Amino acid sequence: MPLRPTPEVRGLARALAASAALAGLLATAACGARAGEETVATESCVDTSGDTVKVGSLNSLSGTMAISETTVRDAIALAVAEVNAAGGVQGKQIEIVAEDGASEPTVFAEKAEKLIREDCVAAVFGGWTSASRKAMLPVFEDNDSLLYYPVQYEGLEASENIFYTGATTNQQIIPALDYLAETGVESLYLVGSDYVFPRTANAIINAYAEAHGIEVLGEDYVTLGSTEFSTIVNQVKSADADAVFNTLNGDSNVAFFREYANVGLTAADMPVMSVSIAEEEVGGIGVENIEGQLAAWNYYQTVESPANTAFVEAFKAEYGAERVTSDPMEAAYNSVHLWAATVEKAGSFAVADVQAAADGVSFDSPEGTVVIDGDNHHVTKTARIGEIAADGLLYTVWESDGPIEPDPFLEGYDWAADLAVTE
Amino acid sequence: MNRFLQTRAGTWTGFAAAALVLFGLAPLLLSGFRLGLLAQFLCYAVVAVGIGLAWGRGGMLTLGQGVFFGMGAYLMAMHLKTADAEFRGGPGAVPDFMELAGIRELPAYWAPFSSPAFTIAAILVLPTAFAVLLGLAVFKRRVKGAYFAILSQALAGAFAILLIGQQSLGGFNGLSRFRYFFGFTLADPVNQRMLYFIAAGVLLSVVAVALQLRRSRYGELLVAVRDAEERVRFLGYDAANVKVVAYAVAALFASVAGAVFVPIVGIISPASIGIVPSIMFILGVAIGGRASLVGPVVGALAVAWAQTALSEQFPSAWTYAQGLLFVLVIALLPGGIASIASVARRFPTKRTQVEAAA
Amino acid sequence: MNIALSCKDIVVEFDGFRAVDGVDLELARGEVHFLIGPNGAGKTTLVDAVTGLAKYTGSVVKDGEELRGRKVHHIARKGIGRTFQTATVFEALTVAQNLDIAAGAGRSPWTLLRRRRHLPPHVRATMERIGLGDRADTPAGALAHGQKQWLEIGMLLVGDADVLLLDEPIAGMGHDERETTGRLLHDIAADRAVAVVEHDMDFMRAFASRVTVLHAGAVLASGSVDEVSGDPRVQEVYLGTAKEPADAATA
Amino acid sequence: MDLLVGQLLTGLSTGSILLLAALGLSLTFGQMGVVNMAHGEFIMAGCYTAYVVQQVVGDAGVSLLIALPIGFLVGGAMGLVLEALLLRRLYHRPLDTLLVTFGVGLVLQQAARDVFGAPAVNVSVPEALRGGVDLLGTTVPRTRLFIMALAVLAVTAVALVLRFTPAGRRIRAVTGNRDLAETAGISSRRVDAATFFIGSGLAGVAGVALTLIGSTSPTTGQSYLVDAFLVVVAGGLGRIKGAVVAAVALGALQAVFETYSTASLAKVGVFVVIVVFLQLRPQGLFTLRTRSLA
Repeated sequence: MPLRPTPEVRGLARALAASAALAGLLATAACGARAGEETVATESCVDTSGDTVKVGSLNSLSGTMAISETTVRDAIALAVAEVNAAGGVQGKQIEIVAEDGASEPTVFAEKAEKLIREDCVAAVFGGWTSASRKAMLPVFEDNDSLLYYPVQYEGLEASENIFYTGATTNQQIIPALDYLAETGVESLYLVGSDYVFPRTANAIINAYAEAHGIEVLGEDYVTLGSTEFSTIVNQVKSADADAVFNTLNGDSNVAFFREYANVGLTAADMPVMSVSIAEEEVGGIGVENIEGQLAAWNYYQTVESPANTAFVEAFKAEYGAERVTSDPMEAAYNSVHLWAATVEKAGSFAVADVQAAADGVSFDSPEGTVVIDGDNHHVTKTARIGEIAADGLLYTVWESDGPIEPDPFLEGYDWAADLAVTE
Repeated sequence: MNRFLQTRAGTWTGFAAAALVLFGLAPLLLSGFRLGLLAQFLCYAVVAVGIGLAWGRGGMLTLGQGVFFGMGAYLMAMHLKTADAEFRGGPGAVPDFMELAGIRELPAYWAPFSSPAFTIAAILVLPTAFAVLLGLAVFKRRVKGAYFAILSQALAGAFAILLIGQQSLGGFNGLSRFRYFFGFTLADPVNQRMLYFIAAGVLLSVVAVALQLRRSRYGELLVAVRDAEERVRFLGYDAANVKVVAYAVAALFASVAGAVFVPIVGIISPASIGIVPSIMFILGVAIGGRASLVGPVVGALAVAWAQTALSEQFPSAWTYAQGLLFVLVIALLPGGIASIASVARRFPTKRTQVEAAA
Repeated sequence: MNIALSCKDIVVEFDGFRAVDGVDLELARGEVHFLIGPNGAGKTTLVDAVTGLAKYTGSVVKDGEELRGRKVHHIARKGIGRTFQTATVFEALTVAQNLDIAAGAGRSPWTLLRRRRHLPPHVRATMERIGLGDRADTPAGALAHGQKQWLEIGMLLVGDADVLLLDEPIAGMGHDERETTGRLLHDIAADRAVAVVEHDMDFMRAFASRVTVLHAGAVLASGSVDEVSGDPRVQEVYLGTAKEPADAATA
Repeated sequence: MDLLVGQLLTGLSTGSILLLAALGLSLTFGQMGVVNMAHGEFIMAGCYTAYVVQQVVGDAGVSLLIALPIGFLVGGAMGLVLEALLLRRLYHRPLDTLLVTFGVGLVLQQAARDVFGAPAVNVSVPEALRGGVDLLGTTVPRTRLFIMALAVLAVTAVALVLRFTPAGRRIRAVTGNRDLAETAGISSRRVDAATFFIGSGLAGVAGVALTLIGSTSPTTGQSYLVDAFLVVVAGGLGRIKGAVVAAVALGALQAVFETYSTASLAKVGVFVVIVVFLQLRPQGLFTLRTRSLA
């Protein structure tokens, strides 16, 4: 504070006007392309002249999502090490530039831009939440670069610049419904966290239910991270549906399953089909609270295949015997191998060449052979229903007849016609 | 130095130096990506100036600035989405994310946002009016201090939850994928630089407004209310009105910052405006010096920069650092960086202590 | 007598306890009116009631206008000013700024949003009058205890209060400062009504024009210093217990 | 009718959880004016205490009974350290205590992440508390009945301590009038430390109990904190009685809102109700010291 009245700055209004004018002047002087005009494309700065080529690994290492995404980071690192051990890509060793998305969409966008523009990576692997993917999408499109996204998601998206190696809805949710219908389920109760994936999933479930004569007895959402389930579980109990379809996320699952078990509901009376509970989450919920419940994924650690045996062994050798492998980890692991195979096929690291060569590229992955669909940039995947066993692992109780073609906009399902508009 | 800066010539020199750095040096020295990052940080700094006014000068610890930041951001994002949709599909077209969510008709409350003028007016008026109403409701009833802080924090939590539930506002994913900004292609690096200049201009203007408010009689009155609200009331002032003005101005600043933030960063989602982001706004202000004018700006920039620079190498160390910064700065250096000079000059007069302690 | 403020049958109740129980009081311009009484007699509570801080029944009329139920700042604008037991000034602001704020309750928003170019003349004059003429740029927090109390009185003066309710204005002052304060009170009482809540009997004897003694929330006696001192009931409940006035002062 | 009874029960059980989380806050915030944002992390520390004890002891029932007093000591000790190292110098700056303790909370959270790992850990529910009891047409899990009982016990214990022990009387004296109590020879320093010990200890107890129904992860405490503060704000300054009423009212409100709208809107609804409530009863929320406004 001034100790005595100081001379007045009479022209503060003028100062304001001056800075505004200055900003305006510079802004207009610096005008770029307007809507509809051709933009000067940003030149890719990827350097392929040396012995190495860089790729980005962008995962949340801090914040609420770190728990899940660090596992994906490990899987990416494992795959890169394997590719390097096998002689690299186009004879070049791959070097990982790791970044922290900090569980915030804006940070994902910022770091993606840094990886592309400052580190000049040939491709980026990572992302988990849909929010982080949506935040990164324009960055990859504007800078014409590539993202490999490894998590099952709500579908309804297909970007030239993203390869989706996790399941879309017709590879996870619809098979789960098929399975429930096969086992005689005639009524469902839907419980989910309040965000895009559960809402989209439940829209699909409602449409499916209507077409297949299944009654939906209730649909409840809780805020992300909520741990108060007494009202909802009581409503579930009194609704007495044949099964519950659970799209809750994170810690909410812990509170939900504890409450569920405590009011006396069991997998035998009212099974819960979950789409976000993998090997990693079972420990926190407590096996005794969730034993016998169902999950829908494409991969479990217990899948029996030579490729998976090798994957699990390699992973445990690298990161410790107590670690488990899960679906998103496997999809991330696949994504690195798929990228490497595509680059080999294209004979080039250039984005356009990779995009052009992608169709039909395949990899013998732990879950079975996956093949890239060049039209929508998703991959074929085998759907599996798993049951949670006393050892905390999930065991396949049902699997689809071979890999399912990806259909992110559900164009192949008549009952889904009203759900989404094709882009 | 301080004395000089308080003279008219000093003020102009300060502004000229800041303008030189922001408009001259930074664009010259920084790559396009780094400049974009700086533009984002400048938005945080704008919020910080408002917090400095409300908290440092007015004693209102607003733990809910994310609400106003979010309002400005969402209002701007709504315009960008409708404009994009119109550009592709003609008037009344539905933005892409709504199509995906199965919304076929543009909701009525979206329609006016196709107008740029309406959008800008809304960004300036809506959050400010909301702050005035809320401020009157709270301050007239003499809810203050920690109670106010907790209420404002709960408000930020409630607001984020409300937004997550609104599918017609993008829900948890928020709004993203903007192509044009008032007709300019956002992908063009030249236009990105233009956005940076806008952010810099906004920051300078906001600092100028805050400076005038501080030096005016109102600024003295605000400090008086902060230090002894009841005394002010017994002098015949309605102290609540005094507080409402500062609160509303801080809300306005945050809203404008949010509006500029959206085209720069390309996304706004509830994750950027909830309880934790709101309290993180405070960290920069506390470090820089809550009661000073430039302190909050410097603090906000420093914290944002440190976060970017440190978090990638040491994600866990950064969380510790954040926590310890809160503890050490506020417990030991309540005047922030701005007070180091006076502390070092072994000049810890009552004045600085009192100001800092408020 | 020129009555400035008239209180009738004031009752203040806290959770069933009557802190002020039917007090009538008139304050006249030109008088320094002392309110005395033992701790808990209801002196400060009475001041709280008049200034709008405590809810009460009864009536407070200033210049023909009923003040009950008005808000604190409305009552202050009607020209009723008060000080507090602990001097309450704006410690971060200078003496000049303190007084300028106190003088400005009626300023327009436009004036408020501009800078103060120079001190209004009556503010400067008051600053001289309270003996702080050379301390204009001193932060109020750096003033001596007694100076803060003078500043607080000065703040009421520049705000054009003509009923001043002063709560222990000489608490903690030395002898000389008390004398100065006493003379200041008489000086300002020339065209104002001044009420002083005080424990210090010597000070009261020296400067009171009129004394009202409160006991257990009610008026025990009222009149000149001599009348009150001679009242046996007063001696019994109050003065009688305080053989040494200094005890009362520090109680 | 059944629905109404069900909601009432849900409200009671939600309310008792809120109350357990808020009771310690009501002491430290209401009676000392310290806004302890690390209270949530003290609750989290209680959760991990239950986890560690169970790892050592094995039997879920025995370990729960042992963990409750240990949780109290762990929470209390953390509170004592916090009070002695930091808060003591900040008593006249309540807003600063808020920010400082927020920083402490961040550090504790990250420490928990580094020690116990980011994934939630499992604390098993004792056999005796599994399953539910049919009450008035709805099933109430035994764990919730246990928490209700614990909440009643904790409130009673706090009330008794405040009323009948010398330490409690001193706490009440300092709350009532700090200066007067000091002149009466009560060391407000020691009383503050004692208050903080008890308040933080209650957070530890709450943490142990909450492992029965919720998850145990580094962010566990955060999810309870804002609601707990709202309970204290709505309940009024330093009033244990107010906190009890507010907790149950907010719990019931939440349950009713949740039944008739979505859980998300319920949160917003509760906030609106509190702001409106403040309009009607602001005097429940602040006390003005009339003799001195400094």
